[in-house]
Amino acid sequence: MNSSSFLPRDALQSLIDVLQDRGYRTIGPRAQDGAIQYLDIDDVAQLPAGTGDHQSPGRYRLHDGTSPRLFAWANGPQALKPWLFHARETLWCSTRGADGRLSFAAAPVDERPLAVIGARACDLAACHLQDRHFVDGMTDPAYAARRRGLFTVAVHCTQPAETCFCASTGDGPRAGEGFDLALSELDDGFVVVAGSAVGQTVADALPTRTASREQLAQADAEIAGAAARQTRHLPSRDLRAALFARLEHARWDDVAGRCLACGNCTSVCPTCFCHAEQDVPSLDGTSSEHVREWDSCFSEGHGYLHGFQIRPEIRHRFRQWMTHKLGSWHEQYGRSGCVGCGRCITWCPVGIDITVEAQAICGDADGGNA
Amino acid sequence: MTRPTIAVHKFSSCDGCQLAFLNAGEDLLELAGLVDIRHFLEAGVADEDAGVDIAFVEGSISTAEEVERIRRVRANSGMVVTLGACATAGGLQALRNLDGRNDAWKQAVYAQPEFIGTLEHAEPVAAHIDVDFALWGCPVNGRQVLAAVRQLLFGVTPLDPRDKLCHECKRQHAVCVMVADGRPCMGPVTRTGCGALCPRFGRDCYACFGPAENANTAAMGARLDGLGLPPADIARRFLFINSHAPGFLEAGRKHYRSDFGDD
Amino acid sequence: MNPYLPRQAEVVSRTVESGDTFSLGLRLTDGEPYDFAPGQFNMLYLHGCGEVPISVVADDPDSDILTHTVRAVGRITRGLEQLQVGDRIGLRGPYGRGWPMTQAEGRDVVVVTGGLGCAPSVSIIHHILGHRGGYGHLSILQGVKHTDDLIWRAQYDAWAQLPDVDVLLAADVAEPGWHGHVGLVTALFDQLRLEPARTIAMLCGPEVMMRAAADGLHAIGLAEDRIYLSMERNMQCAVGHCGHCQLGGSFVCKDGPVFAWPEIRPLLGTRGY
Amino acid sequence: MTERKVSIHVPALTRVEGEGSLRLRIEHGEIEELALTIFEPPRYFEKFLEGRRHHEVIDTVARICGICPIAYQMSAAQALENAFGMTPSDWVRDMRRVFYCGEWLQSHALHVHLLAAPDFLGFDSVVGMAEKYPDEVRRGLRLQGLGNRLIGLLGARSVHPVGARVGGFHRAPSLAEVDAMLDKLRGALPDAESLIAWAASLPMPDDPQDFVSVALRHPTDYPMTEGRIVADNGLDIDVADYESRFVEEHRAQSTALFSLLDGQPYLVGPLPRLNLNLDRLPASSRALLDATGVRFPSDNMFHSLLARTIEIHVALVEAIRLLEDYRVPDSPYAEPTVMAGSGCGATEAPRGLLWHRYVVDAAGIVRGARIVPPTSQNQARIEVDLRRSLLAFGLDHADDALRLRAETVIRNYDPCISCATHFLRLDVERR
Ligand SMILES: Cc1cc2nc3c(=O)[nH]c(=O)nc-3n(C[C@H](O)[C@H](O)[C@H](O)COP(=O)(O)OP(=O)(O)OC[C@H]3O[C@@H](n4cnc5c(N)ncnc54)[C@H](O)[C@@H]3O)c2cc1C
Ligand code: SF4
Ligand code: SF4
Ligand code: SF4
Repeated sequence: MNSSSFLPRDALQSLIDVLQDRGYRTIGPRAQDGAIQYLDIDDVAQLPAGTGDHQSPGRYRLHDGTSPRLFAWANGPQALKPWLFHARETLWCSTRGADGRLSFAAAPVDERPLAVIGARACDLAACHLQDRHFVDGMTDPAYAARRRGLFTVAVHCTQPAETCFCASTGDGPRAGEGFDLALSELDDGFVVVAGSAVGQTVADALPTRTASREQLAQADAEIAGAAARQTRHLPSRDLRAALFARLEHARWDDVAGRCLACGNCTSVCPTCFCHAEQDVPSLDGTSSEHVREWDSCFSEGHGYLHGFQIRPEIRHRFRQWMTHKLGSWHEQYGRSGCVGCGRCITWCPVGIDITVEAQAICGDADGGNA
Repeated sequence: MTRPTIAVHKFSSCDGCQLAFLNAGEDLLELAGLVDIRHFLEAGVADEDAGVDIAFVEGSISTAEEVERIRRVRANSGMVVTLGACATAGGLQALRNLDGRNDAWKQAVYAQPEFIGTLEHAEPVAAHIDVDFALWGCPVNGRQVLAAVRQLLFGVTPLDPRDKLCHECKRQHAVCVMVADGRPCMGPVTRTGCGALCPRFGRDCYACFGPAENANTAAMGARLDGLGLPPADIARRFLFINSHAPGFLEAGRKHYRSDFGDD
Repeated sequence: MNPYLPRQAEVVSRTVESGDTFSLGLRLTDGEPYDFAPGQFNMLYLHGCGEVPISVVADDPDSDILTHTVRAVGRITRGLEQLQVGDRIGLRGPYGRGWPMTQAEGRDVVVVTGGLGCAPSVSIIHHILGHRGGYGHLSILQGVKHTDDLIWRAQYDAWAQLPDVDVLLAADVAEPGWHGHVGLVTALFDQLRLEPARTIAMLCGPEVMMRAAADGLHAIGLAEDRIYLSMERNMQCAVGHCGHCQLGGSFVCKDGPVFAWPEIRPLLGTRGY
Repeated sequence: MTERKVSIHVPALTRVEGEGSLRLRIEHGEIEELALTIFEPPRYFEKFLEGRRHHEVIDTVARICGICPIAYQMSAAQALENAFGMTPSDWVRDMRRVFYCGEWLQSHALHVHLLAAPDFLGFDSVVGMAEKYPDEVRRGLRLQGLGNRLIGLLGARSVHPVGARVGGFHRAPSLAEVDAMLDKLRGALPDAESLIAWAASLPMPDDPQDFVSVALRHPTDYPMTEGRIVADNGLDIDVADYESRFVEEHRAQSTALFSLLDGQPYLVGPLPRLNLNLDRLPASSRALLDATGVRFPSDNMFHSLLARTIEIHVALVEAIRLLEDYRVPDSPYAEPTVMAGSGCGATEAPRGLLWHRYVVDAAGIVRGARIVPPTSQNQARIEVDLRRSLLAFGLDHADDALRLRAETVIRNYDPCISCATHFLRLDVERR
């Protein structure tokens, strides 16, 4: 499983073909509407050749380049989450007969297996966290079915954005585990490593040759370089004690003055799992779909009790988000809920930076154990 | 079983919100079977003073006659539901309320302004009577209207989504036009309801659904400033379709100089 | 198994308890077993409208009727209020960690409730009375804003007649003829007949009241970890997925709703949690 | 003959967009008073535009009318582009026509089925009509719904769509979306065809009258978004010259404004459009028209309804033709080069010619605006028609019959009162 092979660039189409032959719907990165998005792909020509990105707090721009590389960008607004944990989905349907009796039926799940090409280390780590939430313990049937059918082709990241800090959270830029195949992109092709038995069978079906020592060395060097180029980091991997000791820190008010409470950070975060449920009945009222959709701790409904709002002010909502993500997540899943993808920094319309805020609130914390 | 009775009343408006019913297609016929429509001029049913369970009101109140008529609607209706930005927040025509421009315009426009029977302000329905439920949007979203009708028929208060548009924008997988294109999108202070139409069409939201709950208009104004918008333009972002909605009016006034001049 | 799917239940009885409070007796129609522990709750589903978490007040040991006492406060609960006998709703559950009935065995039990907090705690009383030998002295303290809000008066009177049971009632505002205390329920602690060292307390009601009660009970000698509170948070899924009910690292729906005081003490009363 | 004194007041006209009322006083067989009153309060749109940037105009003017927002958006875009001296690309012009086809479909289908047809079949409203004519009503709702969807393709929603902008559109639909739309449009052709035959078979009053038809005329196409302004009295002018021949006038005893061509009432809308552009009909629409046996040009105002059904077919045929050649452009719009100037625009709203003029300064800020909607242009004509239609009908008919006839005449113009009430120069006299 660990032997490395090399897939020449002009043979990459074979990967899509093999996966499609095996019944997978193939998803990969495409530059659309000004961002790298994971969408259906059939042809390598649809991949964003030469496209790169500039990201900074509250700003994202794609740019064209001359490089032949297809994965020379840092992650876009979303990756795996929308494909597994759908933004909106019917859970079940209630039907009322003429006699007033109700019957309930679970919504059908599209079980067609999905192969995602180009997943990043941070996204795989996030996926692992969402598995803990939606599969371990009480199992969400739709998520679990899609997860079972998921085939991931990771591409180790060599082009971190200015907003990335996965090296500091320990989740990247090298995809360590949880993939079926992992690719390292070089100018002339890809070093291929299988990470699972199914991955190996796919790798075996590709027209690869043995990877050279130089190719392997260059691949490693590029990943290491990517880690070294990251400038952002969190003060510590475990900020639970530090954060909860500083619930009245003045910085919460400061950030609340800037925060729009628009929920973009939670929507793009690959680990955020909050969702709300509501009924969508037919006009005649005989049937009703019980639908869930992404929600956010920045929304009014999140902390609403009849006649009472647990988190009335933006300061409470931002604090809930950050103390959960970087703090109480440890209690729930044994680690922080942040995988360092930097999305919440880039896609915050006002550029609020979780690493800066964490530093401001916990910067003086002694390894987070203060 | 008697069917609930409804009425659709029109005040100062463009008629677009009533179309939520007339554009409903097959649902319109279905609705006609579920409720008893007592007054809806555009659909050909006229009984202005019919007593009804639910009255939908389109349009803002801008003449003395309308003030008197909306009071009658209140008296004749079990529930009053405002339909759209004009009825709920004054709508676009409430722009005339700003800085007494109504009088200036009346003078400029009419040869005999004393005969123009308009009030100084175009006001939301709730400025004159109690409103039981408000549907926002210019125009309202037809699906939302029918969903509200359905909940009322179930005997339950409709849902009142007040979250920021960004939540929905992300659910729709639209790429943020502010972050990726530098557009002055009002999504972060605008309530959901439309389905994030503008960002999905690659353009900035202009807040036709009115202010969201807990809208941080100060931070929004600062962001628009950061995008290079002059103060008058920032003011106009707030003072457009829902200029008289709480939050937007104050935010707009903060940036507003006079007469929207460029400065 | 789809954990979100409700089962059909039929409304078999409907009782008005007070102006805005009513009880629904529900019977599951699928004939499948249903077991719950005191303090657990169900998600009740009103067709086409939505779901709300409601505690199971009691199950009648002689029938398969599940009683839920609901205060009509908003969308769904006001909708539930309109249900009539024979109507159908959806029900799924039971959910959550209930009252520490095992830990309470052999001990004196004090139940302090405020407002409709009495509903989730009736099951404690039923359980103790049903296993009378297993528990010590039982003190029942209930506080309400106004005497009109007090439901189940006859029930309290009946309990008060039982041996080894004290019932103490308090109302902030009392109508003439009220024999209970006028003021906060916590003021009744001086009248408690209990052995602090062997007592366990179970609290349910508004958070401020529970905090005051926990402090008061601790002050008269109850150990912190013998004080239990039932928490309320927004719940959409009830199985720890939707994230709404989080209180720090706890999911109230599955780690609670009943917590030992020390588990939640650091955040209890912190605005925003 | 008639010695009775009749006073009919229809306080609120039903089945017209917006609210208006009709006052009719007949004494000794003579019409003593006849006034169509618009009591929609003025909404000052032109004033709202002053001081706004050019790109805000499109979203603003849509709000003049919820029934024909696209007409307002397209006339405004054209006028502003004109002021900036820019010509939109062929793609943009084609898509504007498609967009407009959606509005014609939607508005005409709404008017024919929900507003006008009940008159001819003896129903108060479409709800009653649906019981007896369910298939016809459903066909109408389908066509109307399709129009809304076609608008949505380019505008995201059908009322106050958000897709249009100066220089083009904010977004180009994908090929997949266009293909799906094409299927629906093609599938609707049989509906449109049977609709025309049905409309021709409706019992219509035979009521010839004299009127001047005014419409746009395009060198090759049935007029919609572009053309010169022509009339059957020989008028043939550039859109920019509109104000030299068309003058808005105020008359006593009315609160509304009358637009006159060389001092005379005139007619805009589907009937004049068809009368003046028979040779521009797509061949298949022309064949359907001929098959009805109704002779055009027609001087029967009631043939407006038939003309609308023909235009529904035209809209389908045109949208199909334009979308069959669809390609995704590099950019769906061109950024205008802002400069000081003034520009006019005119398009054929479902109800007729809609004319705009804007003055912008060097920063692209609107300094002046003038909008002449179709309803104000037809105002004078409606009163003339009412007077003579009622006389022709016979004033000795019962009140209810007179009222119904009067309402039918008015509804036949499909007046859009919301549009008409942003009038700016309005002199009011009361006695
Ligand atoms: C574990 C638990 C047990 C409960 N037991 C009872 C009981 O026995 N009797 C009783 O009357 N009430 C009980 N409640 C409170 C009851 O769930 C709320 O009153 C109810 O959800 C309000 O819903 P609504 O739609 O009527 O109100 P609205 O104010 O219209 O609320 C709208 C939505 O907000 C959410 N929401 C609002 N208030 C609450 C709340 N307090 N808790 C959770 N979600 C909320 C719900 O999703 C609800 O659908 C319990 C709550 C919890 C968490
Ligand atoms: S908190 Fe921010 S950086 Fe961390 S995983 Fe979520 S989106 Fe990425
Ligand atoms: S495009 Fe607008 S609505 Fe969407 S996320 Fe960005 S700021 Fe929010
Ligand atoms: S995105 Fe904004 S402006 Fe556009 S339709 Fe929605 S609320 Fe209205």
